[in-house]
Amino acid sequence: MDLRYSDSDEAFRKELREWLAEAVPAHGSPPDAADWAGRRAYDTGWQRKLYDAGYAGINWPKEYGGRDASLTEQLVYYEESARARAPYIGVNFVGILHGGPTLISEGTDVQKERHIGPILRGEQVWCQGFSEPGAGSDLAALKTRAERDGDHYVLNGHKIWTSFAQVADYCELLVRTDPDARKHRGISWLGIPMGLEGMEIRPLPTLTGEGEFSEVFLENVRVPVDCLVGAENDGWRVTNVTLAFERGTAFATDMVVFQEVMRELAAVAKRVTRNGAAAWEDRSLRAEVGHLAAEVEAVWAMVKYTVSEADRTGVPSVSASGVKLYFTELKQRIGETCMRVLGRATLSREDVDGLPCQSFVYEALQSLSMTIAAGSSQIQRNIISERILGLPREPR
Amino acid sequence: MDLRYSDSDEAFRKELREWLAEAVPAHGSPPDAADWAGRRAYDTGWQRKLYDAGYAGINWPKEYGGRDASLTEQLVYYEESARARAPYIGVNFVGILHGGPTLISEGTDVQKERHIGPILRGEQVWCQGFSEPGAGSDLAALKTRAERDGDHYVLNGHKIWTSFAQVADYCELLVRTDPDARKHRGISWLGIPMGLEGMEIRPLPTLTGEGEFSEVFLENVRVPVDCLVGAENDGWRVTNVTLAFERGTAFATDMVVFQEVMRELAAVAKRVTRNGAAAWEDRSLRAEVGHLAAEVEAVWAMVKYTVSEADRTGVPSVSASGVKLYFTELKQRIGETCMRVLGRATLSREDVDGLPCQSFVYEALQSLSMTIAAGSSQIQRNIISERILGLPREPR
Amino acid sequence: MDFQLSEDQQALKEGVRTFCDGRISADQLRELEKEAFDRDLWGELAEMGVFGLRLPESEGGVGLGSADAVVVFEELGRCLAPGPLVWSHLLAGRVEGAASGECVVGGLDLLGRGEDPVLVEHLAHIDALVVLREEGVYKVAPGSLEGAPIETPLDPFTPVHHVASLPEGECIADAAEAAQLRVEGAALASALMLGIAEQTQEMATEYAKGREQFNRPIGSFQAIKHILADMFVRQELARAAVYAAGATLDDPEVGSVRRAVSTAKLVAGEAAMKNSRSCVQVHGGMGYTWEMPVHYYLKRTWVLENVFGGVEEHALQVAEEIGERG
Amino acid sequence: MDFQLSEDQQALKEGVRTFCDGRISADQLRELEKEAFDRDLWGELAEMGVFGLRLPESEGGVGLGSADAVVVFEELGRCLAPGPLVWSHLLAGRVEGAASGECVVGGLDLLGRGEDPVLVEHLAHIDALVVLREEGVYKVAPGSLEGAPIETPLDPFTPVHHVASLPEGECIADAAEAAQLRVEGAALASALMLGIAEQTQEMATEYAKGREQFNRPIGSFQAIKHILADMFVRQELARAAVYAAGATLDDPEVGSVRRAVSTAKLVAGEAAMKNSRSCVQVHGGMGYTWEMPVHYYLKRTWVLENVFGGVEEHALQVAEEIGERG
Repeated sequence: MDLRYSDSDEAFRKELREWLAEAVPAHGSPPDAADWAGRRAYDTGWQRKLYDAGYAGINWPKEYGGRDASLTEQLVYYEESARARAPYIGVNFVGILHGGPTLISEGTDVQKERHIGPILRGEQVWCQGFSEPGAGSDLAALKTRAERDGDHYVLNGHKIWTSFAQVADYCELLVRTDPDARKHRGISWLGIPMGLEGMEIRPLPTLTGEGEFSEVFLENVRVPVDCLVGAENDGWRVTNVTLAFERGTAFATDMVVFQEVMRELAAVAKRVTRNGAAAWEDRSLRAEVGHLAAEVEAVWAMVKYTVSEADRTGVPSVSASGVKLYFTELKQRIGETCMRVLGRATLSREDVDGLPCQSFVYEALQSLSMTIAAGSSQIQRNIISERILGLPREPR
Repeated sequence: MDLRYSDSDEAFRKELREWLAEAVPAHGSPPDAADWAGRRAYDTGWQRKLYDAGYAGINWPKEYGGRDASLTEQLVYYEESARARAPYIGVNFVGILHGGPTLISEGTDVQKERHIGPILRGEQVWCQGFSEPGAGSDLAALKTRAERDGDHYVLNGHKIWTSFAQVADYCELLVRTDPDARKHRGISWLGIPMGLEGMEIRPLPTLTGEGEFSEVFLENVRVPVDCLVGAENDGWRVTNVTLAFERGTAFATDMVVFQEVMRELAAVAKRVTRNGAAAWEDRSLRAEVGHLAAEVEAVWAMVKYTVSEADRTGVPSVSASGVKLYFTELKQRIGETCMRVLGRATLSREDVDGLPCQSFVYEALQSLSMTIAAGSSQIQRNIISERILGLPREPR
Repeated sequence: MDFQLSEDQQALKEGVRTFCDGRISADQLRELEKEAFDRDLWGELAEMGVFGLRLPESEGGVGLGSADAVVVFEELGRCLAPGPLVWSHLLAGRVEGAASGECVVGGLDLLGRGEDPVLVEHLAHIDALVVLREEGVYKVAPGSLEGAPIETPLDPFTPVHHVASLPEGECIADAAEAAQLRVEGAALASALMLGIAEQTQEMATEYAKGREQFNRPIGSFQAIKHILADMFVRQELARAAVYAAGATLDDPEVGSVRRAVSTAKLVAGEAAMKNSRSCVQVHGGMGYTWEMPVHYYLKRTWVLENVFGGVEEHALQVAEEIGERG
Repeated sequence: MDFQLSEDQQALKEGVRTFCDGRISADQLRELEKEAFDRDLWGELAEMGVFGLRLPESEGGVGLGSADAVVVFEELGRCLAPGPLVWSHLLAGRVEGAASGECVVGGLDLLGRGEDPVLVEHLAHIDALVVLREEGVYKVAPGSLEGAPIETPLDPFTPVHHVASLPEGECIADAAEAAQLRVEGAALASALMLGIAEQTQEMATEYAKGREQFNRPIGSFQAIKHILADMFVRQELARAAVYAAGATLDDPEVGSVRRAVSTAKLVAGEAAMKNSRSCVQVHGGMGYTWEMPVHYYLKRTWVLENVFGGVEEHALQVAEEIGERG
């Protein structure tokens, strides 16, 4: 039981930290949230720099141009990126963390040739077409149809929660290829180009006011059969293989950021006045912030525990669901505390008098999605109780 | 919308308060918890005094010797009794609040003659034989058999959570008279004498260390058929009629007591030292106690709201489940705060240095039963969501 | 004691509900998002008596009490009626034209506040601004304020200006009245939050009945059922506390006004906050969209939690009374 | 970084577990209820190295570290091993005979305490009493204390005396060592609570699989499932925090020792408290009996929450570090 990073991990950290110290300021400030072209350029530009420096595809196998970093090196990478406030993965998210790994594992040589390199170099942006209005928690209930017509599939359906659809070149799309099979059995995984005839993108603003999600409507969209990744009707398995790539590191960046948020919260509490003194003078508030900070620290320890386990066994730890469940609810509690400390200043979503209203309110609002997306808290509890604790399934 | 008690309610309050001011001190201190004969004498003696003064069976119809008080008068009764620290209903609980009302509603003239007066005068003590080891939340799954043999039933089974069995004269017993009927349909309600051959009482100490509950084992116990109350196999309905008697006042005494507990907690917090000053000097603790006190106040308002509704409509308010659910969990939270304020003194269950360890620790422990007994919190949430909100039942 | 709505109160409540359903529906609200204020609607609310509700009939008001007012504000909270409702109601009779709706009165509560940035709500829409200070109630001409509008307020229906300098204004009532207005304001804000708690519970329940996943309405899953049951209980608790605050304001002999009002603010605030959060969760992804009005409720709750005293202040208020008698 | 048990640690853990299963089972524990101490058992624990675990082999100890100690105490917590385990372990090497079990060492932590009544645990069973004061570590002869036994202690296995007068005793270590012992004590108490969190989770899960109501195992109801899932997550979180505290004590360069230990005490305390409460609830009526050992866990948790710093103190400790860097 050893929390000390190895010499080689520390060497990697040093080298990365030095590179980030120059590269991050040189990359400039991110463009306005509504400037989609600018955002694509900014995010993919950073991806290209990572690539040139040898930090792209941190968890991808070397043979595909990735770094194939150990899980501890990945943690170091996330720590240092967060500390240096490096640009987020942004529009590269689906390609680097999901579509790319899926193609590496399941794609044909032609498919790999077409996508892997471009994704890694920031030349090809992907989006995700999984959820549907009627298929959220119950993803396998998806209804978007792909009917074979010669060497094409004809697509009809309606996808939702597609992020970065506006700027994506390709979409990983789950479709139903066998409507008669049991629901998990008739699904296929396609990697299709965007901008095809019959495809309509409609923005879906969230309660934060942001517009990075869209709905995608497909009406008789024709795609060549060679978009199929893996076998036809084997899409459910294909979807799940990529999950192993992350092996518990999914929230690493976020947690490092939140260690920083706790310090910022303390700093704000020292500045705002309550009852004639700095809010931070109040023991109760300090205790509350300290308790939350301890939970962030503990969940970060849990990530390390999980990662060490995955490093040993090569499979993701069962605790990953627990990390997700705990951390997302913790973020909401932290958001509430941040709102309360700012008090009436939160009526503004722009910084006033130097108080971080913009980021605190945004985090509090954004955290609402965390217990819903990627498996709601309720679904996580089902998974933990049934798959880990072995409790009987409910009668259906 | 009027919270003011009527003149006649206030007149009743005045008269009762005066009576209690003399009667309570005159009744002396309660005996030791382990002294069962003493407890019976103390509790039934108090019941007799209530009877003589015209305060027995506060919610019973006049024709049966009760006071038939309005629901607001009942609230006044509970308020004043709690304020005067009058003896609890104790061993009379089942007879006065459950068995008696059931017999009034469903008993034959002979049964009424045999039980009603004696219960009211504190001459007859009842206990409850409902729960079984395999029938808790799912009470209707009870298995204790009553087989007809001439003009007797022969009883075999095992009851649990029977309070005051040691000192009871009679037991309200739920038995299965038709094992072939669907589970709610084959149950009968009997009022049987205690101390019969084949009946064994085994104490069941609780985690508070108290022994007021027992298990009752029945082996070929013969009781005359005239113990049957209501029709054979109609016991489930018979069981439920008595619930209407309380119409939302079940926790009234407890809530008045807890308003007092909050004041006592504040007093204790003024006495104990934390961080070099009285604990009460700490804003955070004061805010916590104030918040809990506000919740006690609110739930007391909810009782009044519920009682007013029942007064108008004559049926219990749907909110009674809500009162139960909220108040029992609130009691646990208050218990936790009391434990924390006492700190290390809670290692003792006897008062030390004048701190109320005995009562605070007892309340904290006892509160654990509140979310389990009489319909667990989980069952209450099912009731609220299905019966009030109309949500669909789960598939079975 | 009859702690239920009287027939008149029932009729009043239904009247306001009917008006709101027809005039401030979710769709109509969405259209107001840009402007956050509708002068015509304001006039109609005035005509219905929302502002002059507690003003004696002799002064052109409706002559009702606080118990009636909380019922009206419960309904206004339910539909998220926009504008400085509480302030205009509080100042009816004290500021000319407030009751009739001709003068839209906004307010700023500086009592018990630290040195937070001064954010004034609805500054662009009000004709008079009232400031509660330790010394009394002050009336300030909105035009005399130097302030910059905040482009993205937290609540789309509660625009705010960041004010750099606030003139003292004209004293229109003394310190005791300032304190009393604040207590009444807290009670009315609680009533608005009660409405939010109820509406979010009902929206979530309806959604859970209709939305199917895994071939069942999600409302048939215990996990969802129990969330909804807790929402229901919080709403019932909040209603009892808010009505008790109203009744106690009308008849202070039945209890401590400050304690009843602080209890209402705490309990209704918690109900609104937790219910609107739960409402998002039960709606799943749809609850996270801008299009579904769920988020409006949470945002409004945050606004209401920050007027007329926050959680800690009211909890300490109750503690003070408990401690005195301890 | 390899934040998993080494093979040696795994073997150590299993060894302790096997011992506890055979020697401190629920039935055996119940028999100890009257006396709350078993000198033979103490000797066996000593022989297994529980007390001398971190003492160098040259001094007759096992020569292991804090990371190993938390694993051992996790298992001791699981089975509610009675006696002043933490104190005797902490004082091994400082008090003659502590490591070998010949001298049973109890303790009293007066650091950061108010003027609470002085309650000394296990006074009748200990051969030496150690007191942590601001000025240092003091050794007191248990017989020199004037105190009355409490007939009904909170935890049946933690008898206490109420002490009226506490002699100063002999100073055996300085203030810095007193502070260090307290930090180590907090880590070990956390480990005991981790064991409680795990054991209560497992007991509740087993019960939920076997107990049927409404013709189904109660563990098939989502309401119960989700309680158990939360218990599991709290246990996992607590384990990570407690192991991190152990590893950080061994190698302070990997992080702040105080912060890691305070985090462990907070998180493991919450896990033990909530899990033992949930364990009662899942067991229903049976959980409320004395006979089922469920209540022992909650009661022990209350005891452990009140040694080596409570929730507020540790939360403030973490806040202090956060604030410094803020």
